[in-house]
Amino acid sequence: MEIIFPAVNIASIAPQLIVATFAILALLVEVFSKSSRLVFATCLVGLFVAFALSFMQWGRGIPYENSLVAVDNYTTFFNALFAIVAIITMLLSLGYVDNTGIDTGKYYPLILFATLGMMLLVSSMDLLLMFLSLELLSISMYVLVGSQRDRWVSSEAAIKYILTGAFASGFLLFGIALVYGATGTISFTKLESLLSGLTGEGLPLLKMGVLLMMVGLGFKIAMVPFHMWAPDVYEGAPTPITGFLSTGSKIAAFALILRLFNNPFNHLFSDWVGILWILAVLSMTIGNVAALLQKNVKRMLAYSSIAHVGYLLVAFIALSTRAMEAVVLYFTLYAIMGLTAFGCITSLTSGEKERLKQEDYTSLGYTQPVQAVILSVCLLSLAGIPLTAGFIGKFYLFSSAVDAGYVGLAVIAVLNSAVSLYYYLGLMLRMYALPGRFAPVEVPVGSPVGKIVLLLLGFSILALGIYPSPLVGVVKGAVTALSAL
Amino acid sequence: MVEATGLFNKLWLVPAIPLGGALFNCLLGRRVSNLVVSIVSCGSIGLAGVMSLLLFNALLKLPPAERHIELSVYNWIFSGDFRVPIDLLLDPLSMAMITMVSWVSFLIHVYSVGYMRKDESFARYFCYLNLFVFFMLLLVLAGNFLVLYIGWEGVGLCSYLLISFWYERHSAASAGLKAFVVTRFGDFFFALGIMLVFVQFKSLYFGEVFPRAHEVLTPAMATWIALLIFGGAIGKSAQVPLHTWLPDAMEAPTPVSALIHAATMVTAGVYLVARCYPIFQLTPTALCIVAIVGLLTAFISASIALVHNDIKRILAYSTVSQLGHMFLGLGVGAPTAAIFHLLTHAFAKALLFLGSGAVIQALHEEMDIRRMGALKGYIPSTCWTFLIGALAMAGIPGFAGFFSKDAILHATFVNGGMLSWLIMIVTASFTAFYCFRLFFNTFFGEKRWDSHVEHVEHPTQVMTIPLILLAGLAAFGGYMGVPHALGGADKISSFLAPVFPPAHHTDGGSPSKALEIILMAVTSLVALGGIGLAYFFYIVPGGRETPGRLQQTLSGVYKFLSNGWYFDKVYQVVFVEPFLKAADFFWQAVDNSVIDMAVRGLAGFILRCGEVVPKLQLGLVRWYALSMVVGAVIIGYFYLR
Amino acid sequence: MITANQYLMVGAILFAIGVLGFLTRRNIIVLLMCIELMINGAGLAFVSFCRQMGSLEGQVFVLFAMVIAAVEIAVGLSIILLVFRNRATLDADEMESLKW
Amino acid sequence: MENLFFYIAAMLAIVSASSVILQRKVMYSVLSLIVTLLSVAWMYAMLSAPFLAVVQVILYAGAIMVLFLFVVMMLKYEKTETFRFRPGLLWCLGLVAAIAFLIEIVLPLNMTESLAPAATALAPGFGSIKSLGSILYTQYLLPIELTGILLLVAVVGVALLSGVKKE
Repeated sequence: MEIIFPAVNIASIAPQLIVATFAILALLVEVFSKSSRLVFATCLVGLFVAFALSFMQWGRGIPYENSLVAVDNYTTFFNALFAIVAIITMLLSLGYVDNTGIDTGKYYPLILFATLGMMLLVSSMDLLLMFLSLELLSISMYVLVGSQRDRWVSSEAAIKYILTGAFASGFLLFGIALVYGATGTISFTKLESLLSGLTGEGLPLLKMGVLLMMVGLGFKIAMVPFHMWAPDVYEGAPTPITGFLSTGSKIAAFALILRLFNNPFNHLFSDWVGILWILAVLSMTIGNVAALLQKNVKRMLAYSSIAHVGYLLVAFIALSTRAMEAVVLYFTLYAIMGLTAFGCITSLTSGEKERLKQEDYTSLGYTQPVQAVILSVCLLSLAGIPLTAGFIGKFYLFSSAVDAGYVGLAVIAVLNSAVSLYYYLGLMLRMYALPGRFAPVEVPVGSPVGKIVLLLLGFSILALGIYPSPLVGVVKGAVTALSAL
Repeated sequence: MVEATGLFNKLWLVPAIPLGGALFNCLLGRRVSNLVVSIVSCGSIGLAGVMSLLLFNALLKLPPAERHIELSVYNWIFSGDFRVPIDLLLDPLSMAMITMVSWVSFLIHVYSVGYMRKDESFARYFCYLNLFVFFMLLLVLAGNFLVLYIGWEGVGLCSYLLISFWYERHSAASAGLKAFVVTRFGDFFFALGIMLVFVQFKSLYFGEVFPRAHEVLTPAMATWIALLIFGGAIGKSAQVPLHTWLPDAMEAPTPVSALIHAATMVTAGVYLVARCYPIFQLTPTALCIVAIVGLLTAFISASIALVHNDIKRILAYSTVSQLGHMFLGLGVGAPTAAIFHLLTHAFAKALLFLGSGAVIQALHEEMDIRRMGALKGYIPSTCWTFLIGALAMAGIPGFAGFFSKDAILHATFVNGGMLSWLIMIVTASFTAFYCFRLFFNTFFGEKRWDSHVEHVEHPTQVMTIPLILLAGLAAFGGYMGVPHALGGADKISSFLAPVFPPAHHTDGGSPSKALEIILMAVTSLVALGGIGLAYFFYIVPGGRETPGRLQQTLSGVYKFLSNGWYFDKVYQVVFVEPFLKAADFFWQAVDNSVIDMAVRGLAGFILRCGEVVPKLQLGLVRWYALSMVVGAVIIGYFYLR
Repeated sequence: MITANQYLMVGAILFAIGVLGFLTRRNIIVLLMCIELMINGAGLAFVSFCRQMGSLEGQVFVLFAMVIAAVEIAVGLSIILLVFRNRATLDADEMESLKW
Repeated sequence: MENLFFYIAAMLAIVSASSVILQRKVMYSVLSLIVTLLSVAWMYAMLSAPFLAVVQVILYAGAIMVLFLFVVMMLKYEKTETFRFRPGLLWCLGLVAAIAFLIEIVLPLNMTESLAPAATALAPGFGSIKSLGSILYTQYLLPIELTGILLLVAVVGVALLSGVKKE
């Protein structure tokens, strides 16, 4: 028997390959050089090259008949997005990791591995590759969450994350098994062609499989009722990793869900509408309500990120092209907002002392003006105040839901946004509360690189709130690839 | 409609450059020296000004019918078929406005460099000021109602920020708040008007609303929309009865008063009505109301200005009065005259305010004209430029204000009737009188300064040069609109004519040259009479006692005027106190029972949930796993059913 | 005759036992082992489907699932060691400083 | 005969799996798990997956369980055993939920409803090293490479977590 090796088109997965190569290269650098700066530089270069490559790939989709990897605008868009998210995470980590007992030589390569997992997750066209890249992402994240070895909360977050995460991926695996059993294939394209002919009640086996897969993926995006791990893990993880987790990891899994329900499982979606309707309401409400009185800022933002999943689901339910555009646009905007919010907390760390409590933020506007201003912009944006990116994002989300006839859901979402104002503006007002008789004098904290990155992020929140059209155009291009399959 | 080409494609630069300046000053202003801040802020406005001149030149080369350029900069939101584009519109009206706004702003910026040189918050000041210019340019260049509204609210915000710029002063903070609340009251109507426009036209785009206005709108609907829009204009342009905020707004630094509360922002209301003129033309009722409000405002505030002693408040009331003139012009069907007056008034009033700023600084923050005098010898350049401003304001033939005011008065006589013309003649005499009362009291007579003024501070070069340039504009700016009756070409009218369809207004060709010349002569004589009276009262030796005696004999009138016709008092009695009482009553009676239970109950319930819900996070792994499994089971039950 | 369906049932039961153990036990090492049970249940399901349909993809999947299991266990056990070093406990119920 | 083998293997698997979660001592759980894994390997063999069965024994029952045993023995023995069985509310809820879940997943399990046609006869060499290898290294080349990276991540991760540092 002769084995014919497949013709591998290296160029098609160039960004992913570059990320993997540079991660391994960085590990080698770590072994042979003592400088963790060099490791950092290697990783950064790799991400920039990957970003540039995905930039060049834009608009040059490769048709995929039997390929495991989709190379289309959707993938390319997310490759670029994840590269940027990873770059920002790394730059924000600078200074923070050195003070908090993290082994930087392995920390940065692991960020790259997690990024690789995200990229492959969004580009996978096969349940096997999907499962493997999800695991690559998750396992890198487990380690990163626990990377502050000397802090108990970090270890506790890591053990909670890996236990619940592995539990969830068990569900995912069993779900995949049932889907495979019901259809006899694990390829998205074949699944789609098989399922498009499906009529009537549908197969219980298949439905069960999709349900269990949604448990596993719902865990990843922290959707109610699979959200419970999120506040604990977000609180315990090193702050830059919290940002990474709440943006990159969540977006990757959600982007995959988008692809799943647009292509292979499109015909099963009608059964999910009612369920997702309720889950969206629950996610928004539980997230926002639980955030109301949080004393810990990281935990508050964690709950708010659960609420944001709810907002995303509001549009996702519509599953129209317009809704997909809205969701992908919101991914991008939420990535910026999440990174900014957690980046500000990172940047406010002095030595080992982190500002986690609400009290630590009293009158911050007078002692640490730069971070306070950026955090305020970010909070306004998260709350969806006009002229910020968050408003544009929410406008698109809710209007596409209304457009598809889910007026009630959109109303609930708007009411939830109103509730969320309480805690976002509460924190903001706290930062600008007048200091007491003796204004505290503080040395400005935060690494200069981090501050510059934060300034850029804050600026882009405003810029995208005023002039979102270019981004919207790009997002439209990305989503066409999704529906063209 | 002409698509933007060539230079017109760069139209967006006009507002964008000041925005860039504002961003620079906001982000880096505190890091760099004041010199850099001044160069950036003045330079950005100057560039915008140059840009507007280039555009002006390009626009003049087009045939008049094609002077209507639209530029859709980008779509702010486009989701499905819902679009919110950022449209700009350049036509003679907005052209005239941006040229005036950018250049007057430029001069005031330059002046501010000198005026604010010692202030700690130099960069903050210029950041606000540049931002204001951005919003103002956006407002006048807007091509749809939404952009206009953004600019409208933006200038309001900047005005509020600048009024309470010295926020340590209680009066400044409360004046800012008053301006904010009162103008917001007007804005509420404006927003309603915009919504009504959207409901009627399914569009906010000027190019779709105005040409179709006479088809779509019934007269009643046109009246409603026009009145709602005019409500916004009343608030912003400080017309009776919402004029009370403007005198208080004088807490702002004087250049701000010159820029925002005299030359530009307060004229936005006039601009708005002029912009929406196609709608107003459909409804004689609304035009009549505009005219009446304008007439009343012009008269009432001119009368108040007669007796005030605070130099800036006199000018503020004068501004309100002149804005009234403009609305009267709009109301009696002479929009070009109104816009003409808007321009000449901007020059003259900016000049007067800047001059008063120099006076105030010279005497170390002294604002009471009773404690001034004899400054001619100390700050002569200010004195002579102030004189030109006062002459222009009083409407002395040859100066800018004369031509524009005359155009309005003429239209009033023709369309508004004898009575209103007579009122305006009286107002003209008031105007001339208070301008020169101010002038003579400030610069002539004997020294009446406070003892603490040891030396008079001289304005620096950067302050004087804008004064001189503005004086030039105030003196000669009127020649762009010399009426046909005097053998002029009335260029401004023919320039603005494409914006206002000629069929409905009458200020172009006059029925009789002789009548126009007679009217002019009457106005001029009345103005000269006012000046003469002021001269007699304040310069002629012994005349000084006359005002005092008058004050005693007419003490009722005097009190009535100096209290500003009791507007604030009436508001206090009619609105504020009953409101507070009612609120008190409701607090006692209703709040405890119904509303309390509803509002606080709901809010309290949500907050209680905020306590309970997170308690569901037990922190236990198996609890989290349990919630997943239970979730899966419940979802599965409904899904597989 | 034993059909592949019955193997599938065994797989499902193994999976459910894993879930049950995960929900009721407190020792974190046992929790990891419960996850192993779940993965094996899924593996059995895969292989029985393969047998039924005569396709190999399921077997390939199981092979990869084993690798994943190995990796998860390796990382999981090292996190357990980390936890044990910090708190000297393996009781999942004692890891509740992060809550509410 | 095959029936008997199946029943023995199934019984063994279920009983030992129950033992995993019922044993109080972790060591016994580990040993029970090994039995489960071996009986699963047995079933793999009966399901025409000989290669998988071998890998299951070598990789799973061999390598992974040794890792477990190693960790269990490394940690102080009494520390791993001290907490007593306390069936609380959560425990009962867990039991109910797991049983409900079992019922829910078992009910729809019916292969005959599959969209894929049942194979009449298996190809010769089905499930052998050769057949698996030829599909692994052609169609699933990328996942194989990814597996390498996954193992690398595991190594790096363990090194990061256990504090292996350069001197």
